[in-house]
Amino acid sequence: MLLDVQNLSISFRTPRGLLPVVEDVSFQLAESEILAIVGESGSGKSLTALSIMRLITDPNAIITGKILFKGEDILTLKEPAMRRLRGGAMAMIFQDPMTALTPVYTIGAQIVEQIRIHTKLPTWQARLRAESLLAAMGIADAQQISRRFPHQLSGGMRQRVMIAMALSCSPALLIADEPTTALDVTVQAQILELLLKLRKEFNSSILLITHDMGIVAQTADRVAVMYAGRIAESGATGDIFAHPMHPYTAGLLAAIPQLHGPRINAFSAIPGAPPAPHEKPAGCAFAPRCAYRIAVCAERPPLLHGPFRQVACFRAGEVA
Amino acid sequence: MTAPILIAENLSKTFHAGRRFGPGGRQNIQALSNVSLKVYPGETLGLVGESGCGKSTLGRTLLKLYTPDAGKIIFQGQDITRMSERALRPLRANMQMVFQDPSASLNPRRRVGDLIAEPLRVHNYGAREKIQARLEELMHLVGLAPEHLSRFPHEFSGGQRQRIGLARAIALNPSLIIADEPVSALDVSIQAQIVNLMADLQEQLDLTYIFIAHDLAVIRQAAERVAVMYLGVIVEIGDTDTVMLTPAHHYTAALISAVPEPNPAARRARTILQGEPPSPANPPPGCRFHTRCPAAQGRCKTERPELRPYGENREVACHFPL
Amino acid sequence: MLAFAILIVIIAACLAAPWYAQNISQSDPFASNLDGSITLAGQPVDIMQSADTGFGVTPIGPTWTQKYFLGADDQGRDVAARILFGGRNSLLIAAGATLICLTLAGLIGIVAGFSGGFVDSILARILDILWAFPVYLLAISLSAVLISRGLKLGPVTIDSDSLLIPIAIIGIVYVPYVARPIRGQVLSLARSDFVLAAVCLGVPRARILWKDILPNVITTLIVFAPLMMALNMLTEAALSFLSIGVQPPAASWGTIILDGEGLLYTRPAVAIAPGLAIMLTVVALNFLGDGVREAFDPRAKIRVQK
Amino acid sequence: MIFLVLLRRLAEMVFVLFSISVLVFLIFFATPGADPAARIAGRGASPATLAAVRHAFGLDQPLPVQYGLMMKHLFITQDLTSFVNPGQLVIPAVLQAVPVTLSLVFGAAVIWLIFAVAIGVTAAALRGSVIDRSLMFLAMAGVSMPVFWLGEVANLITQARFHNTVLFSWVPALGYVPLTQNPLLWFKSLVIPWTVLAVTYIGLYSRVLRANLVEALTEDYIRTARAKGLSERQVIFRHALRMSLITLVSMFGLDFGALVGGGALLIEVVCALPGVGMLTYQALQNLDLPFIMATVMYGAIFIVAANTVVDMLYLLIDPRARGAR
Repeated sequence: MLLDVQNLSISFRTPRGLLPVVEDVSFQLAESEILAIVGESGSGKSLTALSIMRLITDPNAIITGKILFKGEDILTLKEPAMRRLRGGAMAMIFQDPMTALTPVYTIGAQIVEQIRIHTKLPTWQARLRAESLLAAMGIADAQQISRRFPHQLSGGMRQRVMIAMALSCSPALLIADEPTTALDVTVQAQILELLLKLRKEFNSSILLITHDMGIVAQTADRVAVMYAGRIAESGATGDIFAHPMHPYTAGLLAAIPQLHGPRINAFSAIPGAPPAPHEKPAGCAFAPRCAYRIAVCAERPPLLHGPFRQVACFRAGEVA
Repeated sequence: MTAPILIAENLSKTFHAGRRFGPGGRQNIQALSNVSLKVYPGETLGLVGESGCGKSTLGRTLLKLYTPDAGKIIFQGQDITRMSERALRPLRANMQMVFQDPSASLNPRRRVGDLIAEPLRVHNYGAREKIQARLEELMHLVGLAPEHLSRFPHEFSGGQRQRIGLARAIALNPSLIIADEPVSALDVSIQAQIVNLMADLQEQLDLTYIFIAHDLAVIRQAAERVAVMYLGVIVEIGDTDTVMLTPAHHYTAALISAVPEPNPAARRARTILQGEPPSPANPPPGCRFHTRCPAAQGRCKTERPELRPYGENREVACHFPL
Repeated sequence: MLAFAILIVIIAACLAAPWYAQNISQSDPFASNLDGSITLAGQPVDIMQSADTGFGVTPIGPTWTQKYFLGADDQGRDVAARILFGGRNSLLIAAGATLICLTLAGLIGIVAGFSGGFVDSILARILDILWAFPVYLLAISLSAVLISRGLKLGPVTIDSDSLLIPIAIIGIVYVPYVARPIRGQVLSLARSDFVLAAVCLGVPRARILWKDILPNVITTLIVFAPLMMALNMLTEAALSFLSIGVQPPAASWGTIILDGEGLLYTRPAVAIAPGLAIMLTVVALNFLGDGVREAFDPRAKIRVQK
Repeated sequence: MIFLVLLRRLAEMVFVLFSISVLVFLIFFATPGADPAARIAGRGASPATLAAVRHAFGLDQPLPVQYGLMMKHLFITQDLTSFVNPGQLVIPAVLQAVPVTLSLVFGAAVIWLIFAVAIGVTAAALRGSVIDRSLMFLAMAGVSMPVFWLGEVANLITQARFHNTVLFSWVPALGYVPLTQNPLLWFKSLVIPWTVLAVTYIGLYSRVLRANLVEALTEDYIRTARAKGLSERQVIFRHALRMSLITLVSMFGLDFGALVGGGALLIEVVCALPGVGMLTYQALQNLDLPFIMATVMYGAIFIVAANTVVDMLYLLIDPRARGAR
């Protein structure tokens, strides 16, 4: 198992008390697998991803649980050891390629910087490597592009650069946090295609954070659905889409507008809205919006259970 | 066929950015180029395209929030293109707008009741009690409670704020609402609520919508007709089913093919468009799509295709339609 | 909040100046008192003592008692009482200038930003030019001219020793500093979605200005107020120190520092005390400014990291 | 392209300078109630004397002509003379004062930049800590002190009270010694004025730098830099500081220009340095209009030039300013 997250919880100290944002999250990621964590805004999916890189810098954050990377708990690692992992064995690409690159350095310099941190390559070799990486990203005139500044490139190009940078030290784990959300749909298709191709070439596992069920369906091997800081359901992508066992997953899938197939007159919407972190109910966070709600749902949160297919719902078997 | 409620003829709009002798020089961004369309009462016309295609500019120009450089806008039989803001004011009650980001389009310093009452007061709807009654009626229509009137916009969730925006837009019983990406800032489960609410309101109040979105699936479900835009021009316009199921323009086809389908069983090799849209400051000559088009030929580089009828209920701007 | 409390204390103390002069120091801080003497520890002490060098006289140093707490200046006047009186003028000038500056800047910023087009280009151009003009030189030039002759503008006549001159000058020279950001804010507000929404609803421009733009601009002006007042305090002190601000016999903290310059090596308290008063007030104003900005600027609020 | 941009800036400069000269001229020659002839002739001069003075100084001519004459003497023939000390040439006097002011401002700038960057970076790196808060409090105090007062206090300490202690016995008497005459004495005589002048700017710059750094540290590209495996020190110095310095550079250009252009007047007066500010001060004392005109124009030229240099520098240090694609 490349990555084994066990009972991860993240909360923030605030003037109003402790704010639990991620609660008791556990999942595994095998070698060269793509796991998608899918959820709506505020579900805690991005924080989960950042905590794996230990990139939550807020001094008020409290992180508990275990994050085992190649068997080692990275939450207990010393900072220098963590730095060697970051950008080396694990790398991350972010949502907004427009702001994720330092504006005052050239593309090439920024990739070279990363290579030089993690390898002993001299600058000229690092530069060659950066150019060949850019070429591998489908950038035609890599040599030219590496001399450009970020603002001179389009969003899609910048995301390719980000990916090239992330893959520059052949990471075992690539975390992609909403990598295409800021891009147009035709460019999104290019980037997703590229990620799938690179996974094979670099033999990296990918943790894909997204809100788009379409992207999940087209790319992920397995999927974990998050709602209000907890995993509602996880399993193989095909299973989840064919037979959602959590009422939230079922509702979410039904609410997606369909491009193909017949036009329907009304969407099936889930009533209400997800709770804010400070107003989560004591029991299941989805209960107030749930059609399958029973008395016990308001009392305690259901735990994620099951061997391969995991669901956190008291009535998991009954959801059609 | 009934008369169109809104007609746009050959609208063009160019924005200027930068200074002539400033660093980077002066740029002319051609946001709209010869755009024509008709909107019929009671229908929902979808406007779809990628960022920078001019769909929002078109929406705002139709409402005269921007003045077009050329062309004509005829709303309910009146030419409003050169009308002064003062003369336009009574007509404004009949055409409204819903914005993408409700937290930006609602003044954060004013209470919800005050915000929704603004159009009523400006158009002399009536006495205080009459306005109050109307406010409560509106809140009910959009699925909010009357006690929400005394709160500030930031106390609401995104979906609720969009309901407030809708309440304000329908306050004066308009006939046309232009909704600029009304659901793209919302999560999927909330998106559906708002699309449903808009459909309900359309039925109850005889509204006509122009629904602007970048999400083809939303348009597919929300609009009967759709216009696909690329770099400031309409490349294809027609019945949603026709356009989406059997696209005639190569760009429409590529766009549809690029949308990831939420069905893992249907993973397929897609036709992926290469490159990215050229800058609107420097659009290519001829057909604007020819730089990325898989079927482009010599003629496409020089001769701009006009929108021409193609089959039933559809027009396409392509020399070699699918 | 501490800053606010300190300011209140300073203002209260300055307001109590006449009471202090009458009941505590028991001397007229505006009349010279070269021949007087006070009783210190049972001994009569001259206020003006012969200097150690044998030439001239040196005023009494700080007694740390009721009378002549901080000693006397070269006219034998009670420095402590003068500082309280001077503080009134310093605060008044700074506050008055702030009011003028913010009003003018708000007006110019709104007119330029909201009318756009030709009016905007002209106003923006003028602001740019004034921006390039060294503030101190502008203030000094204006002061030098007006202080020497006063101002006669049609029916308005302002005497050369009127406080209105420094107030107006300090108020005007900083207008570009505030007007430029205000113009920028109005420009972006005028393009904001909620103003577009109002246009769409058929709201007349005057009403948009009044209901949607003005409240936002006023908030910004409030944020600017303490910071501008701090800046004005320092400017007033500088002008008065150059003897082109407050004119004698009136006093301000700046003029008292100037009075103390000649006594710097013998009776440093005369110059140091008003300087400390200025510093304390300006620090308090700056901290208050920070506090106000945090209260009004949503960006400064605590953010939960995403 | 670059040539056109430069040309445009140059035209703007000339326009701004022209506007400033008109403004200054109007302030001194056309303010209602202010009659320059009365000032030259002294208070209580007879009408006949006044008329004579007016004629002698060309003040009886229409304002535009007077302005034109003034500008001609100032820039073209460069033989403008003082109203107060007839025969004293203005331009050489100003040129003689320039090195003093430059010495003062240049040294102070070195000090304030070094300290401001050190303090700003330290505070930002330790943001929220006691050290951060104390540094920022000190910085605020520095900004809040009247410069001339600080100068007097410094004089008091180094010239009188503690002059005889080891600490300050090396401080020479107030005044200026040219660098060419005695470099060591030049340095010694300027250390105190440099420090005093730098204090305000250390306060200002360190606060601005800290705020910029703290804001920059929340940016996405900083997260990217951390994700690359850079250490916090590398993140701050290579990425955050580089971005934050861009604003600081433009501030520095303007402040340097303003100081050289006359803003250092107060320090020059307090520390008895015969710089341009001192010249302005003396001219103001006896309202010597040609001198005021000359020093203000000199100041304006410096400030406008600094503005232009900053704009050009921007193109160099911030690639985004060079325009897209």
